Amino acid sequence: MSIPLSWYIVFATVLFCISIAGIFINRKNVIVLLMCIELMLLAVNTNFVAFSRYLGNPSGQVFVFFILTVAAAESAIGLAIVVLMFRNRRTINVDEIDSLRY
Amino acid sequence: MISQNLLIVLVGAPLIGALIAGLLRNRIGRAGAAGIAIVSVALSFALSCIVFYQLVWGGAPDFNANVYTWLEVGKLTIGIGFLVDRLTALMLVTVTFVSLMVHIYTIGYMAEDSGFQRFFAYIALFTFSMLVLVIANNFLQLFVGWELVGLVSYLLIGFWFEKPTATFAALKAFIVNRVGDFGFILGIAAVLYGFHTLDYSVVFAEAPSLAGRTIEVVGGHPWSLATLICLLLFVGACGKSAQVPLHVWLPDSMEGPTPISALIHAATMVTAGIFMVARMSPLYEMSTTALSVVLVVGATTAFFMGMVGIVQNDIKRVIAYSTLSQLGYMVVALGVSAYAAGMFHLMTHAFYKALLFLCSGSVIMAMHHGQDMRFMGGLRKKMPITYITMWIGSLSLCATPFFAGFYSKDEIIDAVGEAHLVGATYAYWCVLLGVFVTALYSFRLLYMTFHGKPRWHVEHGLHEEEGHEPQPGVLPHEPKESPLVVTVPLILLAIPSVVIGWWTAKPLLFGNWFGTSIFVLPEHAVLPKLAEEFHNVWAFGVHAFATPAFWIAFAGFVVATYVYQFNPKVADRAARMFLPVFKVLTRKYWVDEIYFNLFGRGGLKLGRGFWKGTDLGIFDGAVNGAAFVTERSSRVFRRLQTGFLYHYAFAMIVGLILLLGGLWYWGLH
Amino acid sequence: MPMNHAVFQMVCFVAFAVVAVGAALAVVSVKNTVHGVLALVLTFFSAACLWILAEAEFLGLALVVVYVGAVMVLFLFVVMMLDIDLEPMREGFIKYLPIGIAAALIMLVEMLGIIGVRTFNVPAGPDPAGSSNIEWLGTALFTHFLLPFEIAALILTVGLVAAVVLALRVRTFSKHQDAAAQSATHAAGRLRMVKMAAVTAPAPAPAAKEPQP
Amino acid sequence: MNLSSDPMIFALTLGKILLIAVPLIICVAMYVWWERKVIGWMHVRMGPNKIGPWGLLQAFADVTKLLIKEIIVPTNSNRFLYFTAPLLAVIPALAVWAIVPFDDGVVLSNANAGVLFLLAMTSLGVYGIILAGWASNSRYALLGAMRSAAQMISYEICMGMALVCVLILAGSLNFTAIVNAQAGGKGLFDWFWLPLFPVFLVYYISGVAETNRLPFDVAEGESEIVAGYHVEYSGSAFALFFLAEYANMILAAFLVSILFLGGWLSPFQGWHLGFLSEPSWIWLFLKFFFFATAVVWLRATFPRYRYDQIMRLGWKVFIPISIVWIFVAGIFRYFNVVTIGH
Repeated sequence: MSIPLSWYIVFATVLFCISIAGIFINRKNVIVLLMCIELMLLAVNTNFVAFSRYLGNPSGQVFVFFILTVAAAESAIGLAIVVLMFRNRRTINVDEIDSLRY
Repeated sequence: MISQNLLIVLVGAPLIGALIAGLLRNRIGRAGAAGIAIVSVALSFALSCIVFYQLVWGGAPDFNANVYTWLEVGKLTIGIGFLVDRLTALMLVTVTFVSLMVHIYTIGYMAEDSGFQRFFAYIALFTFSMLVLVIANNFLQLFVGWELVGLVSYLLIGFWFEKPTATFAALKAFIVNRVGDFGFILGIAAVLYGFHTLDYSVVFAEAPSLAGRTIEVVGGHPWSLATLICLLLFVGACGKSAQVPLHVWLPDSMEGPTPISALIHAATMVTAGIFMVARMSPLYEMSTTALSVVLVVGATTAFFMGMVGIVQNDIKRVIAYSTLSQLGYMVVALGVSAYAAGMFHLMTHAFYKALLFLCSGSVIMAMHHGQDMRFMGGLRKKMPITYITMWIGSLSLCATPFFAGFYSKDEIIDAVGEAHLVGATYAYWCVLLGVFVTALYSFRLLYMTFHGKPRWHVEHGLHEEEGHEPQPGVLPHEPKESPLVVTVPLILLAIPSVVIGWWTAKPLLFGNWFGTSIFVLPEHAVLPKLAEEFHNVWAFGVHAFATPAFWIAFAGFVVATYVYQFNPKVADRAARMFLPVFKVLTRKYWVDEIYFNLFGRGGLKLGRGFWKGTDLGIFDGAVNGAAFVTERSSRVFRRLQTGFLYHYAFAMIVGLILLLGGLWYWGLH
Repeated sequence: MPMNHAVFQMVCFVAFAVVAVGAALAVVSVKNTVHGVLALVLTFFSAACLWILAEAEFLGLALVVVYVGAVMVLFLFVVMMLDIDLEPMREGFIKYLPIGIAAALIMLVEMLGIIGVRTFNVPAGPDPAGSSNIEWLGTALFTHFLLPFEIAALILTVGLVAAVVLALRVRTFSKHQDAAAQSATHAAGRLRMVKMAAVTAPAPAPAAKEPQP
Repeated sequence: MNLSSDPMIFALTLGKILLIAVPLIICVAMYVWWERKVIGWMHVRMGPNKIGPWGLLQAFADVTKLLIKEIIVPTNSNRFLYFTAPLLAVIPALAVWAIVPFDDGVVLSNANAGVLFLLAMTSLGVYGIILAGWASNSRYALLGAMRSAAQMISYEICMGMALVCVLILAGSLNFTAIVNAQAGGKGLFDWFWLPLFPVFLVYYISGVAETNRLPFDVAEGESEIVAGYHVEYSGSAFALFFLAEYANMILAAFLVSILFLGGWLSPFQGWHLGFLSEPSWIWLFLKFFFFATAVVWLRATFPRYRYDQIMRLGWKVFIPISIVWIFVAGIFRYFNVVTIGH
């Protein structure tokens, strides 16, 4: 294994920050927001994988496995909600989803 | 070797039976429910016999293993396990046999009841609970079984829940048992404190180390840990085995159907306390104080509860007080370290007391659910089998020589005579006079029920009137002998009530039959002393005619015969003459009244005080005040809740940035 | 010139990382959401390659199977099938761009400051003894993590059911075939045989009595 | 990763890839010819017989025609995706072959995670189809893509489940190891088709369904939606879809042979019949040929399913069967009912 751990960390950090920027600038589109969250999870998972490899401990990869599972369930439900929302309100614009406001 | 799977089936079969009979009761019908419950209990009985045979004659070693790890908390591991030694095996056979008899009897007794299937589910569940209790190999499992039998007992006492008295009695039994269980669980906690484990084998092996240990529950007053543990556990035993002062629930529990009174409140559940103390013998041997307390409590119960039995008119209540008295005898035996005698009496008592209850149930059926003895009499000719078997049961109860009850009870009296504990003299007089009392109420019951002239009469066509309040002593038709499902268990129970002592007395009492499962310190051992005078059961029986106990019992018989058979007016005159005593007895020493006024009313007053003062004033004030403050402040804060996702995300990210910055600035250590 | 094994791996890493970062930038910046989804697919694919470079073959391939093969297809479906007006979605893109970039940069600096520098020159741990990554992971998963594994299965099932329940729409007014009902039919349900007497008295013909007009 | 250390090895690997890809493409062409021939015989007609001996060169002529045709891009379509889609279809279809073994040790990459790689690559195929349908800006194409994608995803699940059965028995994700696990002394009764018979059928039928072949070809049902997701494609772009589909069919036939019928193992293994009992790539190709022909046979025999029937078959019949059989396979493995390897 010749790639330094820091490379993975830097890569994951960059990915994470891109997704944060994405959340800021695409603040109205629920689907892009969901995709940004997936991107964040990917960054986190990359860290887990890299650390797991460098520590020689499988727990990190097992965690990634579980995160993948939960994230898959999460996006399935999230998209179902988006579909439902679109069906009922004909929009997925975050600006118009404010019925929970005080 | 005893197979673990066999034990699992043994314990589990009644549970399965109970579940099927209970959950599928409408699907499988009355016959199905009864069948499945009886088959499951019969299976348990058969397997118990196999276990008993393997253990006693087959040379199998004691079985002690965890079957399943229930939970692990820190270093404490609690499993579900089985400990089968001779003590357990004896209980297994007794419990399953009596239970099986009661199951069969129930077919007849409950035949017209709408809760037939429910009843079978309950008694099968009870059998399961009792098996869990006796087969446990650790304190927590014992407690689980303990609570389960308490629960089923509650359900069964309140079986006819339309009757207010039944629900009241069920509640009473439940609450009184809670008091005992509270002590019991504190005892378990004390065991955990003292030994850091709840496993029997470890605790018993380390029991001698308790000797000098003390604990300061109240600062500055060191208490002996052994005494504390034993007394707390004995509080539990008092609750379950209905010893003074926690005896009040047992007579009331007669509101339940008669098979239950036989199974739970005479033969099995109430003996759980006896079994528990015998099981804990290595602990009790460490504390003479505890043994003295046990002795005095048992002796008090044995004599004074028997006295109450003399003045009762309800046939089942007479037997209930008799049960209390006999339980007192067992506890006395435990108190003088004659655990084997206590267990022996437990076994013989299980047979003859179940027999007596079932007989009384048979009589009650004949009297169309009338239980008052003042309206009975002259049933001898009408129901011969019940008559004979009840006589056998009573003779056994009164310790007539050569009957099963004789060997156990006489041995207890002798053992008390040999003991030198504090309170032993008091206990000796109690148990000795108790014999007189026993004979008196037993024969009173027999005479009032079966002999003399009928005090009932028949009015035909009573059934047709709807909503008719049955008058005591008025029957719709002639009383007749009960059907076979009722009489056969009577006969089957009558046989051991007579003969079981002939073979078991010697090994159980003197033959060190229980081996390692019961531990007695040499200086406490009274049974070996008696063993020196013991030759064989026949000589023992003949010897009885030379003991005071027999003649006292005979005196009781004579008095009862004179008063209730030949000269009933004497009874009324005696009642007038000894009016204060009579009143004390009919009011049962005012224990119920005291409890009711002290705990019931007092608790109510206390509760009202808390409600008015503490709850409404302080707590409600605090809660309402908090709500008020919340409501006012949230009117301001809810402005923050814009409802826009990105505002929340923004807040989160800002927070994250601040957190990371702080972490970076102050560093990770 | 023969290429060093280590150098080749580093070249691969840089290549995949650059692609992944570029694709991630595309995800957050492209106009068309379909393109965004495809860019995200590319990000995942490159990240999977990076994981495989870190000898996490199983997770790399699982990432492709789960995300690229399933989750992103789902995204694609939703994006394609919902008739979304994209214009209002882009409002404020330029306005918030500086804030977004600033926040991202601050985070980047902070995170690198906290963890990045500590990880430089960390030597790799020992290779997991002899076995392949899959066995390594499998052993851990099915021994120490068996209960979490089963719970994860449960979560997936719940997610499945939840997604179905949420998105299921019973169209009450549309006409459709009910295959179950079709195949459950039999002759008795369609045709009723009525037993009648073979001969009946002829009904009196009222018309005959009326005179013909 | 050793391919990096020496340019020679690099070149060698490239050569190996060509050695697989080129025959595969030729095989696709021959498969088309063989399909038309067989169906012709079944219909009692000649089939292609004009170009080359027995019409052998017919397929090549068709390919040449396709390649020199103009590609027409529909108006208002998404041009970038329109051209990306066929590539996305064909690349995974070719990439899978990296892990398909042809004989013991004759494989481009003897990866440990071969089966996972297979799953990953086959799950990518759906992109080409969805994008093609969506980018074409055509109702027919979109409907065809929807149907096709839904069908592929559905049947991928039961294929995956069936694969799990094989994995449980073989205890490996490596194809060579899976084949070797089927070796033994009982001839063809040592292969996995016997203990896994239901999932063997499920796998084969799902393979047919996943490649959208008759009787599961509603995605391109001519009577309903003309030709499915590639209705707007022409020329070489269409040729790529065509290539991908036939490569996938060939792959499915190969995989059935490898996973359930012992790959290159002889059906007479262990029976001491001389060279007949020896493992050889010829066996693998015979098995493959049988299953490839059976696909054609199915096409000539069965009428088309209705769409809801296809989905019901996949979800309500195949998936339950394969889930149940996972348990059965687990029991087989736990109690050593099936002997694994020698």
